[in-house]
Amino acid sequence: MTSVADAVVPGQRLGHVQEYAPGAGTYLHQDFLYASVVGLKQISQSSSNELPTLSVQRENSQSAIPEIDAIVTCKVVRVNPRFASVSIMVVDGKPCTDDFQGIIRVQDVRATEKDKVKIYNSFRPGDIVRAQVISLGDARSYYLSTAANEYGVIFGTSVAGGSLIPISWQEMQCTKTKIIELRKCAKPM
Amino acid sequence: MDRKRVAGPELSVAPLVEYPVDRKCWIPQKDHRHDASRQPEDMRPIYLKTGLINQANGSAYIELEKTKIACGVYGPRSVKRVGQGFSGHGVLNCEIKFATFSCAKRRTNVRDPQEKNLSLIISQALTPAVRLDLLPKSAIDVYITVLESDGISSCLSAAITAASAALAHAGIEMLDLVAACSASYIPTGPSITATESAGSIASSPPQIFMDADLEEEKHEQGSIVLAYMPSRNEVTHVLQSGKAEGAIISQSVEHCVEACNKIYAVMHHALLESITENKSV
Amino acid sequence: MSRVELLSPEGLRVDGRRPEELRKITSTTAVLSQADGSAYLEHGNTKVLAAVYGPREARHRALVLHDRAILNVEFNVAPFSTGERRRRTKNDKRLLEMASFVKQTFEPVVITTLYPRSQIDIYLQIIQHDGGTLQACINAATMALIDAGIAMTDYVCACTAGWVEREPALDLNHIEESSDTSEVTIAMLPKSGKVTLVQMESRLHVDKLEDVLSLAGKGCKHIHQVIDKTIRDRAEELARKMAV
Amino acid sequence: MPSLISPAERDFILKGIECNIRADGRQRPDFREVILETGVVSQTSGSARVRIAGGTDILVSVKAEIGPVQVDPETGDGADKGQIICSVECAPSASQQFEGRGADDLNNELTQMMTRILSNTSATSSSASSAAGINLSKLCIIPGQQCWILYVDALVLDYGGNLMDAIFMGTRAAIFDTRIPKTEVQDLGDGQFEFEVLDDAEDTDIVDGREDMPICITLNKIGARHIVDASPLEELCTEAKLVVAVNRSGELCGLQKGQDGGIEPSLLLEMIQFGKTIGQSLIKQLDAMIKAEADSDLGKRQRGEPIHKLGFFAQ
Repeated sequence: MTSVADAVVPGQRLGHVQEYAPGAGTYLHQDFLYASVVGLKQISQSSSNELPTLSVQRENSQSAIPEIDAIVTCKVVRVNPRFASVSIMVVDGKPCTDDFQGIIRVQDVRATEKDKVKIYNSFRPGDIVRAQVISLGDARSYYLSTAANEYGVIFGTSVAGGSLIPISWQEMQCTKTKIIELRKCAKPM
Repeated sequence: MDRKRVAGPELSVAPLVEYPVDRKCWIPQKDHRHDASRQPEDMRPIYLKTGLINQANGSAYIELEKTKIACGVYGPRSVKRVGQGFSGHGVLNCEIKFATFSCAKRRTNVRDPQEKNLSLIISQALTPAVRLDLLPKSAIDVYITVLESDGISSCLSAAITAASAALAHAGIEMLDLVAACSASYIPTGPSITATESAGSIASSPPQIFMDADLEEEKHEQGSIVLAYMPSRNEVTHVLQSGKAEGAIISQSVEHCVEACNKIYAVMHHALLESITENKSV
Repeated sequence: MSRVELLSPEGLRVDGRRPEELRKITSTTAVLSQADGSAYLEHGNTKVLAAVYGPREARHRALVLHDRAILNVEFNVAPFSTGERRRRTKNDKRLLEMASFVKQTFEPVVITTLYPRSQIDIYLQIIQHDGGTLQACINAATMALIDAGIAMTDYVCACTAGWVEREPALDLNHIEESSDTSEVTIAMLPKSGKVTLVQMESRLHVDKLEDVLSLAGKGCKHIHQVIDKTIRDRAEELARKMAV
Repeated sequence: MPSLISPAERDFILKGIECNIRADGRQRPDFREVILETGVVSQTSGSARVRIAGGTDILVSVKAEIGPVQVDPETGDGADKGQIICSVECAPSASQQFEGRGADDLNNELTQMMTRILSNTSATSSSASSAAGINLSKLCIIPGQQCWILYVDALVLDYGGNLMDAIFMGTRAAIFDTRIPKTEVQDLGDGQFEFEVLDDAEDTDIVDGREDMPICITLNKIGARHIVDASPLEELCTEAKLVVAVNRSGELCGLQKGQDGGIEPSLLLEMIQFGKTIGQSLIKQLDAMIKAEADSDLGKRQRGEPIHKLGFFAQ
């Protein structure tokens, strides 16, 4: 159980660099570790030889923002032959207060046979997609990729309005009409 | 007439407000302040509380007797203004708004140049403390509303303090908290009147009054606002106006730094309090 | 209001000029460090600064023309330029109109097809106003464009002329302009004699028009000589510097 | 006006400043050459043009106009005072970024800073004691009714760094050049006044207290050092800048930090002191320049020679 004595505020000095390794919510300035968020101080011993990691558990976590390699859950907004535009709603399991724009370019949809990919046969507007951030992109949108088994559509609705269930890595079936639609499906995790 | 506002009933009566009995004019004297209980180096008591605006990611409310300011922090969120190009750093947007009823003279709803300028000053004062390098392509919006103003300098310093507490409350990574403080130089002497002091330089050095209120500000010769990161020992903003000797400036900078350390303790306390409150819920 | 005597019995105008006389024109180029080309021109008491940027990437992608450059003209009037201090907003209709006149004047002259998909900006700053701003702006812009090395088929020289009381007069000043005289501004390519702009906002009898126009044309020729000299002097100076 | 700087260039400037050598060969406390002329725009009460070698080119005009006095409703001050109204405008000729509304933010920032230091009624002070040294009471014509309003307009024609200092040098010179017509007030009895502006170009008033006008020095903190009169590239490397306004007797008339960096308190005090020293010597230089120009004009006038201003043709 942590006590209030472990509560720290930004700028508070936590220890010397020779004692601890800096973790989340801390920063290093002239050989000393300082807290950078309000929260509770935590010390975790990872392995025997390394320094214990000192981190600050945020009290009031800031809204998530996408960063490179983060796994995001997003909704397809519109598609065109070159890319699918999505709005990112969840980053690494943390919801965003405000949607971020992202695009999945045609060459980032899958890892093999990239030249045969048709965006229209991979995503449709309204699909919920799991993807990885590959670049911060341009001024407007983040660049995402679904080029791995576990990334792709995780939820979608068919033309008839029924929900789709995956039957192979590139096919999904409507529960109502049994019509098969093409998608880049995510492997269940 | 302002059509956007709901006008009062046609037959309205002026509210019955009890004015303090002694509205006598305060004349600056050595070691004698408008608020007689304060010493020249004393600040007004500060009430600071975080987390009062639920909609915001972080918020703070500050009260220094008659100065009352609320502040909300939203974000980080994606930059709305397209056309600025890619930026590896986040942006801190600050906006201060004086409520229409906050000053003796009614303020308008549109942002005036003074508010724009104060907004710029506040964002300059806070930017060194926020780790914007961790927030590429994002923006943090800080909205400050002045509910009641008792002197512009003290308003500005209270706004910076409150905004910094609100940023910390929002869980945004910061290098340090920013505390801000104001001081006024007021010419003191038995026979100085306003007209004389305007024309000639007062013979005795002016007295430094920390955290001056409106009544004191009316008599001031100059004022300084200093924003400071106490544990980093860095000044993030300084704004001085009015004529003063170099010695007075250095003295007041020192006084302000000292006062900021005291304000830091209050901020520290307020933020820790918000943690314990969350724990108990 | 008593009418100002615009023409004395001896046939001299308010500032002592003869009717067919121009005010003194002095000019120089390359006055600014940031701009690609710039010029400063004093036409009597009217003082104008012109800056040219470009050809450069167009600011707004929607405006890009794939086969030629677009011209963009912006007008700015200093608040102290007129007798009474007055602030002009950026989208003052009068200024926008002036800007579009200048733009239309230069569009046929600048060889825009050489710079496809780009933009050429002409910024005009009026520092002092004493009548004939449009002509001064066009002349200054010509010099700035030449200074920027932008290809043009010819100089553009502009001049105003008007009907003052009983005879045509060249190059009206502020007093003459503001006392209800009809005034014509023309911009001309001096080599070919072609006219790229004619602007008149007041009433003038059709019989008098030809006199006024031919006078303005003469003025343009004269202005051409003056600015051509400045440009040649500049070029020679530059050549000398490069030779050293 | 460049808006981006490469890491290599930044490093070059940073290390140079550390060794006290700047890209243009100056040392840290050196100013570039300043060219100052007065009386360049004939339609104004006073004007000046300031150029800093390397680009910055600013035209400042002062226009005196008659207007009603402004009385502060809270303090009742100002009934017997004239006003100074400042504005700064960056022309697009200075930089392509100033096109359209691009300069609005910069204009506002510079205008507010100028207003704060010169008329000292905005932002942080409600007091009417003029920090600018100008005796505002002398600008009043009829107390409570009419006064002279000095409109100070600065027009940035070209950008080569260090705008603020140049604007203040120009303003000081323009105020020195300003001549205000004399007025004659007639008392019509029962509180009624009438006044007449005397139309004599030779017999005019100067602005009282103009010698006490401050100038400002912008100190740019780059690395652990600070420099004056930064070039545009140096401005891009600046972490924090400090504007110090100082008058000829060494009194500070304003102080403002700009940009997004912090300064240690000890360095801050050092910078203030430094700015004060530099500012005082710069005022001496400027005064000498203004005086030399005025003397030569006077000499020419006495000899009956035409006064030829360098005008815009001096390169």
